[in-house]
Amino acid sequence: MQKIGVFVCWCGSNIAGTVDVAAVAEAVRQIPDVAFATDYKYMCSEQGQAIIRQAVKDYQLDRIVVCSCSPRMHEATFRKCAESVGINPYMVEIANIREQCSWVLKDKAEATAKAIKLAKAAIAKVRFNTPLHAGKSNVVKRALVIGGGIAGIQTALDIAEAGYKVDIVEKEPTIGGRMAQLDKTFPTLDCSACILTPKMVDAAQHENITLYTYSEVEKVSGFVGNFDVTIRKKARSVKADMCSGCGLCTEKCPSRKTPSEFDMGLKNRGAIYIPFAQAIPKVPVIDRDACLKFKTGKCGICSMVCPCEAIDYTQQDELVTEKYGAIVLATGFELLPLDKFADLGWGVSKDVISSLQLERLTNAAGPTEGHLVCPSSGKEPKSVVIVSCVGSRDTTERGKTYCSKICCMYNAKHAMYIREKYPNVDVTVFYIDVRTPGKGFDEFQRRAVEEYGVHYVRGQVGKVVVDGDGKLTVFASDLNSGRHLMLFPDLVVLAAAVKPAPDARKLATMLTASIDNDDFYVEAHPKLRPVESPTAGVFLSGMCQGPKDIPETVSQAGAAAAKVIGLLAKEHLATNPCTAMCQENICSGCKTCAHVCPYGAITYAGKQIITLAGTREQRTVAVVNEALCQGCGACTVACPSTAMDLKGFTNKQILAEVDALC
Amino acid sequence: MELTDKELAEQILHLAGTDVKRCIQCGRCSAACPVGDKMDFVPSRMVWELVNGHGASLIKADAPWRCLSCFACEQRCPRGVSPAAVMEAVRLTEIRKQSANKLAAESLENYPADMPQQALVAAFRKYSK
Amino acid sequence: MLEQNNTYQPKIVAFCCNWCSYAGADGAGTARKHYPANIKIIKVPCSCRVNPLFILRAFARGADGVILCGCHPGDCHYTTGNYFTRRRMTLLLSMLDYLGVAGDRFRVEWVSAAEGARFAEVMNNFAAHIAALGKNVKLRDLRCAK
Amino acid sequence: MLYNYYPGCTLSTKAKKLDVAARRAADVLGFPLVELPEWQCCGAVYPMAPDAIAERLSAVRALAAAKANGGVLVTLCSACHHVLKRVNHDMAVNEEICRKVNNYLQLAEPYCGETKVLHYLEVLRDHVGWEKLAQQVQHPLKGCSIGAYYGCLLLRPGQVMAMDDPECPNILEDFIQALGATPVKYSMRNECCAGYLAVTDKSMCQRMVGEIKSNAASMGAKKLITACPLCAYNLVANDTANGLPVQYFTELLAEALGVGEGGAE
Repeated sequence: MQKIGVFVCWCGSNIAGTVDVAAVAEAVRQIPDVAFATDYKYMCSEQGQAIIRQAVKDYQLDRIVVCSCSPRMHEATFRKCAESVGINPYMVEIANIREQCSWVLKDKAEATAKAIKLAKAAIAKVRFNTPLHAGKSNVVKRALVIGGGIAGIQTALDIAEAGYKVDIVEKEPTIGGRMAQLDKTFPTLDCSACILTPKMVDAAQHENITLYTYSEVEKVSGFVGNFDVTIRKKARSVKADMCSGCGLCTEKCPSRKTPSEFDMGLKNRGAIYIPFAQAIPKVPVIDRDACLKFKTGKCGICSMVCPCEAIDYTQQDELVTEKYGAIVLATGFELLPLDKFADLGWGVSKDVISSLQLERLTNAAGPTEGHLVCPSSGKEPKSVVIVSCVGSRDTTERGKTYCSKICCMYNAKHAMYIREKYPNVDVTVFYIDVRTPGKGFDEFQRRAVEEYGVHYVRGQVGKVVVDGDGKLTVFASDLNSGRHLMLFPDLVVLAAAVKPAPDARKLATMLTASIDNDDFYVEAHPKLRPVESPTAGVFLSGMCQGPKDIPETVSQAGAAAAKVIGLLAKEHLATNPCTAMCQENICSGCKTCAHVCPYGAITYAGKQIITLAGTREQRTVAVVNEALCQGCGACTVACPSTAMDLKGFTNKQILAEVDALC
Repeated sequence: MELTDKELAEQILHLAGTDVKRCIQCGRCSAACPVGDKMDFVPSRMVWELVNGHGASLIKADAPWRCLSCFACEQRCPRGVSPAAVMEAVRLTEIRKQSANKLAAESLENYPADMPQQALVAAFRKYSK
Repeated sequence: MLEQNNTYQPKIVAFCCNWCSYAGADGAGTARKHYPANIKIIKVPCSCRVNPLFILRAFARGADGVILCGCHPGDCHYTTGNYFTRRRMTLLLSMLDYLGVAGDRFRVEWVSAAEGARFAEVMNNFAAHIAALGKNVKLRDLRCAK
Repeated sequence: MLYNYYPGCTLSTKAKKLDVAARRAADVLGFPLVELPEWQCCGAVYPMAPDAIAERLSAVRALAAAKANGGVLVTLCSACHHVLKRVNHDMAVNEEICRKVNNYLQLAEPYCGETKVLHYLEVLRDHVGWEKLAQQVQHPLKGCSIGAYYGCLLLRPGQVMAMDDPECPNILEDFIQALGATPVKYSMRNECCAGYLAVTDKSMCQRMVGEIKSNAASMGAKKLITACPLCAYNLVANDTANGLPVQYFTELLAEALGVGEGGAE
């Protein structure tokens, strides 16, 4: 006879507030084979686990059902607890009576009835549980970081420092990311390049770090500890090992019509270009869509002027395959395209610019060498309007529902840049709320108002009218006074919402990492596992997980690195024991299962079988490689003779649940 | 029977048919309103009064009679709220009352002959029963 | 057992894949999005683990509706699992009427881990749909009735 | 395809120019307009209140008539287009309004927003095509700098009207281009002309018209075109600024196609 113990958790009032937990325990106590049932305030706590351990000893339990929160939360906890008293961890089942019951229902009687049903289903399943033993797989001691901005660089440096090999894949010709474009950083107003470029150099020179710039991840297969990744190194048309980085080619290139991505279109670049002076690697790349040589066959000036003979028009993309134990996503962000905001003058006047464009305009290394000018006229502005929340907190089709988090601080920073250098320029910031949580942040914003004399107006801009002479008229509201304002600034800065980099979704599909409706990567747990993706072995760093500023990004990058190091430090990983298994006596060797297996985990072998009739027979049957099988169960349904079953989710177990629920 | 402030607000809310709770008081509607400077209650204030159940102050407001129903407020609202519908609801609450017309039929003669009837129909629809 | 009073409560079984839909259900819980108590979830590793026989068993045992939820096509944790599901269930759907179960008592939906609110919405829709269909009675062959 | 046509009351009287030119041009371009029999005034303003059922009836009658006759309804006046398009949208998405209206009208077949409401400009863009229109032009309006005045009702709310980007429309500019003239884009082209304030607040009308016209003139427009009789009226009658001439877009079209002369007055 089986001895099942049932433990009903109150989860404080989270469950007990809606479910009569004592009634659940009482109801299941009546079921045959249930040797013990009780309820307790916090089953996951040390005391709660002690109750389980004691009950196992007192009642010689061999199976455990915990009615509590989602198994995604505490299944591992209760399995460990069972193991500590000699019960195989896979003899534990969880009935999810919190997320699926108490949290979605209000009526106590209804919730209690549902909780009892769920408990009964878990009991029905656990009767058919069998002890399972995890296998082992090795761990490749190398990590891949996708994205070479501050998040990726920091993660890579931390992993490399711990002694593991790391590769950074960056799609742009240089590492550095968005931070390289910034002038200064809040709340200290220290120069962005001064703190970033040394890190870029460190990454480039670190013996454990390999940089793949101008490269993209093409294909990913495998699983935690054993990912196989194909990287496409796009043809630079320049031999990196021969180039000295002198930049002569970029100066002489006659094609000058392509807007510089790095300078946010405020300046044009050549077809052969190095994004910025401190680029790493400092090797130019030919933009083949813009290059005259590639378009018309005529030109070739860069090749003629190159003193190192590094130009190679015939270079091809190169595919590199490498094995990794862990993958970190650090794909960063971009600004929301503002095409739909013509009412704010975007696309209508050159003097309506985005925040990143302002960073370039104030940056000493930018297109104007740090002189703040109106792009239309090249003249210094006399007054500037900054508009917050453009596309943020916007539930319509033209915006993003979330708060972009960094804008309130950078708006204050931008206002300070301007007032610091040009005390005569008037700066007005329109805001909905000023959100400045963070160390020294609110003080920073107040300094903008109190010391720098920036006007902050609670209200928004409704329309920016552009006149024939380029004059801007801003219609705005001042909600505190109820006034309707008309301003005549020379420059309008739109603090556009941030959004994940456009290839985030493609990578999510490749890695089967979860992604939310806004294309931010989803973390395994919003509070307790913030730098891990639900997909084992995939970690998250920086803006690709959600809006965050540089200090937060750097700390998250470190956290992701710590998780990677923890993984790479392991010699072996316990594999999921819930793998497919073949009941050889009914397998006909038809090979249907092998065709549907996405992992190539099923092969065939001749074996001596004891048939259902009790005779011995030599037969070809399916053999599951448990190291490769990931336990999806596709084969179990494909098998025409139901010989394939999935451990932990056997046909019997699932049917028992169905029967218990219906 | 006189309606309380709250009941009045509920009635207006029902007529407006827009979810004013979504409003974050950003003020874009007020900024976008072409006649906002002539309103005693700017559009965002109208919405705010309704969110907080101040029906009586909405009825007293002059703003709905200035509103053009040009939908700039609704179009530019980042939250999908329609202040224009709130204006309309207040107008309707008034003009549906007995003899509360804001525009007398007799005044018709005073308008220029070339004024399109579209203007007159619209104005009478907005200002009278 | 007591006869169910006034409001008819259909019995619904939901199969949810571990990676997307089950997490979506957790999301619905975390966001306190209500859906009817009569929907009970069975966790499977992937929607492709669901044998059509499980669904038929549920109907045979008196379920009024069965819903199968997986990751959105292209987002399967096992890369291709939900493609198998899509094909298999299309086939099952075409046979349900023949097997004596009204075809629209079974539904396949894709719900991602991030779609807690959508999970509740999908469940509420399905529950309303099944409630409108009423109790599950075996379809009879109309030719025999004549 | 059969193009049912809803002229609306102003086009039958004070804005005949808008109507007559449109019909002539449509004949030339191969989409003759068939006027709906017994249409009624749309009410000029969209009834926003969800309980305003009676105010929606005349629009629904026109929509249902078009449904029975091919399912396409072409409009010209911005206000009519706004009312018909939005009421049609209500009938399609708002079950309660749809039910109440149908209960009241008791049509042979319930109407639930099936008719496709097209503005004349949409027919030009999507059915005729700018290129084909350009080929048909007899008298290209070369050297003419024309500002399109959209006003408010044609484009907003963008999600329902779904004609063009409500903040940066192009359809009239493309139209002007197709006729061989030079379109002039200006910021105020989608701001309200003051509409029915013409009846109650002339000074406000003058201010708003002034803002629009001076913005257009500053960008180099020598003429404005519009699709709305009320806009056309306000832009002329309440102009104290610059006397920029105003025409209906269909007048311009007929002129370019060579069917403009002798328009009924």
